[in-house]
Amino acid sequence: MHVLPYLVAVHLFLTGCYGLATSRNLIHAVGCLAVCQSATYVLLLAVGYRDGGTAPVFSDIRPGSRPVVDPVVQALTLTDIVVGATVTALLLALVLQIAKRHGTVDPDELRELRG
Amino acid sequence: MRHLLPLLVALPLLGAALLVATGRRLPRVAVEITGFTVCGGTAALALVLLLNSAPPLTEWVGAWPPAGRESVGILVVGDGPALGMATLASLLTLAALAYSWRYFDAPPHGHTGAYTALMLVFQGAMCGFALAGDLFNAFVFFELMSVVAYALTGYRIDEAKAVQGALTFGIVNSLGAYALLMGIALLYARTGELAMARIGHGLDAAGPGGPDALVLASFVLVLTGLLVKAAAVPFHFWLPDAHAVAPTPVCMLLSGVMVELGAYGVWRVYGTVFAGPGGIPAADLTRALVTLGALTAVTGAVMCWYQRHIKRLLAYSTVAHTGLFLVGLGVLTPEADDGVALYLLGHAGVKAALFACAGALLDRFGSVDEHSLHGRGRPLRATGVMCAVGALGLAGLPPFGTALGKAVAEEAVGGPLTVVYVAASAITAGAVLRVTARVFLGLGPRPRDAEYETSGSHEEPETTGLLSRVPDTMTTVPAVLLAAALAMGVVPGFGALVARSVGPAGSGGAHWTAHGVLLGVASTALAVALAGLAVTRPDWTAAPGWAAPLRRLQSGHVGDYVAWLLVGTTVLGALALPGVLGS
Amino acid sequence: MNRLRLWLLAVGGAGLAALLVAACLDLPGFGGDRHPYGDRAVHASLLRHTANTVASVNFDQRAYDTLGEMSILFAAVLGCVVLLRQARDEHRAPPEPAGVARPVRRYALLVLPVALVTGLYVIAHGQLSPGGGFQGGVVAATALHLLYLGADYGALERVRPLGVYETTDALATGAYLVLGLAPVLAGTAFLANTLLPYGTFNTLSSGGTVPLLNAAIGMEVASAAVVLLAHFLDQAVEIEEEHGS
Amino acid sequence: MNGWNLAAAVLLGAGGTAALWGVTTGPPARRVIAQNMTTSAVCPALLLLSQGYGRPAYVDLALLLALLGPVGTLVFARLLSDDLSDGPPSARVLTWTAAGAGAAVVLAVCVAVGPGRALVKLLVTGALLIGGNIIASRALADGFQGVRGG
Amino acid sequence: MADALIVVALLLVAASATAAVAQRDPARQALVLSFMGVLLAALFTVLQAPDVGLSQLAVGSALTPLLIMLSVRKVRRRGRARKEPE
Repeated sequence: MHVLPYLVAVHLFLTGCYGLATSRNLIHAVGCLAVCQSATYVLLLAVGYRDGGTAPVFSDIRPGSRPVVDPVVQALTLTDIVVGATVTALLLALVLQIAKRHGTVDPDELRELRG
Repeated sequence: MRHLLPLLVALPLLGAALLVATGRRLPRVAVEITGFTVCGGTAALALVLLLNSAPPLTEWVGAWPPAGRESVGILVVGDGPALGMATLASLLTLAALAYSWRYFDAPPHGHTGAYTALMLVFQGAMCGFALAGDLFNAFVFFELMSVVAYALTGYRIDEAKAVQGALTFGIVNSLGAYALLMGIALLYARTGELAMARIGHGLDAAGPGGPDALVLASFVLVLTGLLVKAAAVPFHFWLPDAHAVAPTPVCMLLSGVMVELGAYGVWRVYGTVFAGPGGIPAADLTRALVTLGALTAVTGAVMCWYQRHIKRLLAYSTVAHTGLFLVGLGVLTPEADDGVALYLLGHAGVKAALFACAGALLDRFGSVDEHSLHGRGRPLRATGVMCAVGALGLAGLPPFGTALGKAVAEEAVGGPLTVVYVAASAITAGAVLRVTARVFLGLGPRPRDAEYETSGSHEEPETTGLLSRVPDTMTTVPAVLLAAALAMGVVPGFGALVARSVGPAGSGGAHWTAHGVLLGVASTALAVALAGLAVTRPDWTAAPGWAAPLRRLQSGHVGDYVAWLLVGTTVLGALALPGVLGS
Repeated sequence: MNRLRLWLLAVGGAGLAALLVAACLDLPGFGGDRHPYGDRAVHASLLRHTANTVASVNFDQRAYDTLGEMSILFAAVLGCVVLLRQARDEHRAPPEPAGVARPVRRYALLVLPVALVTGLYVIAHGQLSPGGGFQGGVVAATALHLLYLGADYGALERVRPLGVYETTDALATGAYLVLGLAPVLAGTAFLANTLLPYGTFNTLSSGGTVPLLNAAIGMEVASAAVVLLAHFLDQAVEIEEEHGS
Repeated sequence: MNGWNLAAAVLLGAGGTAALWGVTTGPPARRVIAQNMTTSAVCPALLLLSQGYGRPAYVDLALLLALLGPVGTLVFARLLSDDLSDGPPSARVLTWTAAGAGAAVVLAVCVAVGPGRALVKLLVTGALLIGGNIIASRALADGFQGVRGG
Repeated sequence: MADALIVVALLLVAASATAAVAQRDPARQALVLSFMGVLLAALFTVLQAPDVGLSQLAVGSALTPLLIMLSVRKVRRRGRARKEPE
């Protein structure tokens, strides 16, 4: 249990990389990139967790009544999620243009830039 | 004064927001004047701050000054190198905007301000990254810089190569950015801090016995992100694909300053985070950076020589030169840092000018292919002269700023690494001279086509139709940039000024030495000889068999590049491993 | 599949995996009690009367990061506008109206207002309870697209003057920047939360500039998401290539 | 660990595993149904968690999922209509079971919370969850037959 | 015992990520990704990060699948339009 969340993050990152490298469809590759990124969410939040803690939100509990987890990593993860969504959108836009100009979304068939 | 530091980010962003909000109604001239004013104003502010940067300015954004030693705010650092990079980025953006004055194809319907706004956001992002004193903040601006760069690279959506290059750029750089973020998370887990200097303290306090696997992994991951940006071998594959296809003004920024910001990031992060006793020992960093840097320089130079697509050739020359910068930064001496800083400034001017010349060819002839342009450039006398001058600057002919920087760095790295410097600069400059001789003078026979290569013919020009003559802005801008690169070496005291900005400890300033001048002249002579040989005896310098596998590695397949990225992290880990085992 | 790539992948993946697993074993155990920055952030948030500490970190202590995040979204939308513009060899074909089962249509029209209100609620309560400008903005933008799902694209286009959303996107970005610049004019740091009173703890107006920045982000995200989806929808539904070209 | 959390763990574990199995195997129609069932499993689990942790603020998550989950399913129903038209999926038993389970959970949490503003939010969540679930199943079965243009 | 919840959520996320990579067809992958988005939100809830969970729900359950499916549709529609004239 001490390292399981970290190992899951590592697993997510490497699985995503494997998918990216072996992908035969660029839309699929963008999805794999999203999997890679979810590794960073899991790692960040796992780092900030505190046993027995609760969310650092004091609208329904009295400050100081319960231990709270780290709010900073949550803010970082929020930023990260926004980044992930926008990058996904931008890359998908590029994939659409590739489909138009090359007539394929299979990276094995893109033969314009070599050497 | 220090309160003005974040304005270097805020002003361009505000200008971009203004342009998008009003962009549909404004005529194009008004948009360009607005962009120019905002960009120029920011550049002036950066310059003023740079001149006031001793002692270094530091600002806690959000007015959270540290209580005791710790703060909850974000630190912005305005020291010499940071403001120097911000100024360079701003001035180069100004040059790129001037170059694209009335230059692009009609902007997207109803979005007259879009291109200029993207350039302004790019400027703000580069300034933000240069000034960041907080590791996560650096990641945010790193990502902003990347996102804008992807969009700008794919700007010409009618061009098949452009969208493919932009996607490769996007996937590889995003993956690098996520690696960087994983590294930041590991560092946060160990130290519980995000400000770079505090992380450094935390590492030293946590590990008096030296680094462990956690420090090594975070070092490798953070460096992976930054080296992907800096295009070090084997993270470099995206760069030629992206820089060769981006619109010319964007290329000027990408090659002139964005890639160099990756190298700057390595310098900044190592110096403030990993340099302490709890970090990575200096010997390991030197081993990693010098090995990868030398490999990068050699690979870049060899690949540069065998290109016929002129923009791609210039992109590989950027790879080679970034390798030289990394070698210089890797030896970790103040003299080498001064040399690299000067070299970087000079290189930015020269490389941007060369891209500008290639852009003029593209818009005049609809081609950037060395073979099909053979002899057709004769009428463009000014562009041809500037190409030749740029090549000499690239080779490091005194008294260019590049030559001064290169000489100082060569002296600092010493020994066999000097050979790498001379060879890489001579080969890349030789390639540019060869292109100049063939395209603008029509010398030699027309070379034969090879099998595995990217040709540069049949490209869409970036203007509305082919130009019948090259407009004044497109010749003035490279001329000014070359003059600036020359001035850096000629103006007395400039070297000393740069050295003072880089570090107060300082090396006493960068000076011309007989040894340095001699090496500069030698590499220029070598470049001229190579170019002459290539033009008169094309068969002697055609791609030999041993270069083919190297060229095949550049397959244009994003899966290959991702696999290489993973290999790169492993190599980086292996290179830095001895320090961890030894402690 | 290329054999070289698989070898590279195996070597690189194994190396990176070994490195990362070794690092994980050196990490402080999961659920540890040492979070110096986190504890300081909670303290600082309570000092400024912001009940949701995460909102305080996002919009007060590390508001500069959020500025970067917002700019990323802004730039990505601008990038998509540029990348998904109608190319020279394309034309627009208005889509045929789609047939949707009546219960689905009713559901969509019923849920649309609920979703909009929820989005606004999530934005407005950002500094108190979980949520905030980003989450609420996305919900509000998604709500609008129920019109596409429940009716057809034409219905969505009628309530979606794209230019207005693009302008709103830019204006909200500008508003965030102006809110950040105001303290500089007053002689203190960029994005300092010192100009407004901090209000009563756990009320809608608490936290100084936090609710204002939060609202700016909400507006920016909602209009950005609408513009983003609009361009993808245009591509998927309307824009066609000229045949035979 | 209290009973609420235990129930949430069981619901999440069993429902999540079943949904994952359904979403990764079989013909497209079955996958979309499994995707719809994800909402039906996770949303009640979130309600139980909010009760188990003693944090009424967490109900917002369940509310948002009850709102957006069916929207996500409608996206697939709309844009995958070509693949779904081969065999219109009918999962009446599953749909009503899920609706019943959701209703039971909402009811239990409502009883525990007692009257007040929180109760209203819970009821809205429950209504959205059950209504969305049924409508989404309906849309999968016959909602978008022959959509071509829009 | 609160750990049991975390373990369940973690394992499900890991399994769905593996499945998402293994599904080579983008439309099917989008289904798995949407499942994974919801599961990630549940994981964030048990890690006591409701703010993050909310944004993951907002992005992962409807927005990202919509973007991916629209791209898939565009690419497929192109494929059809190409084949028809032949």
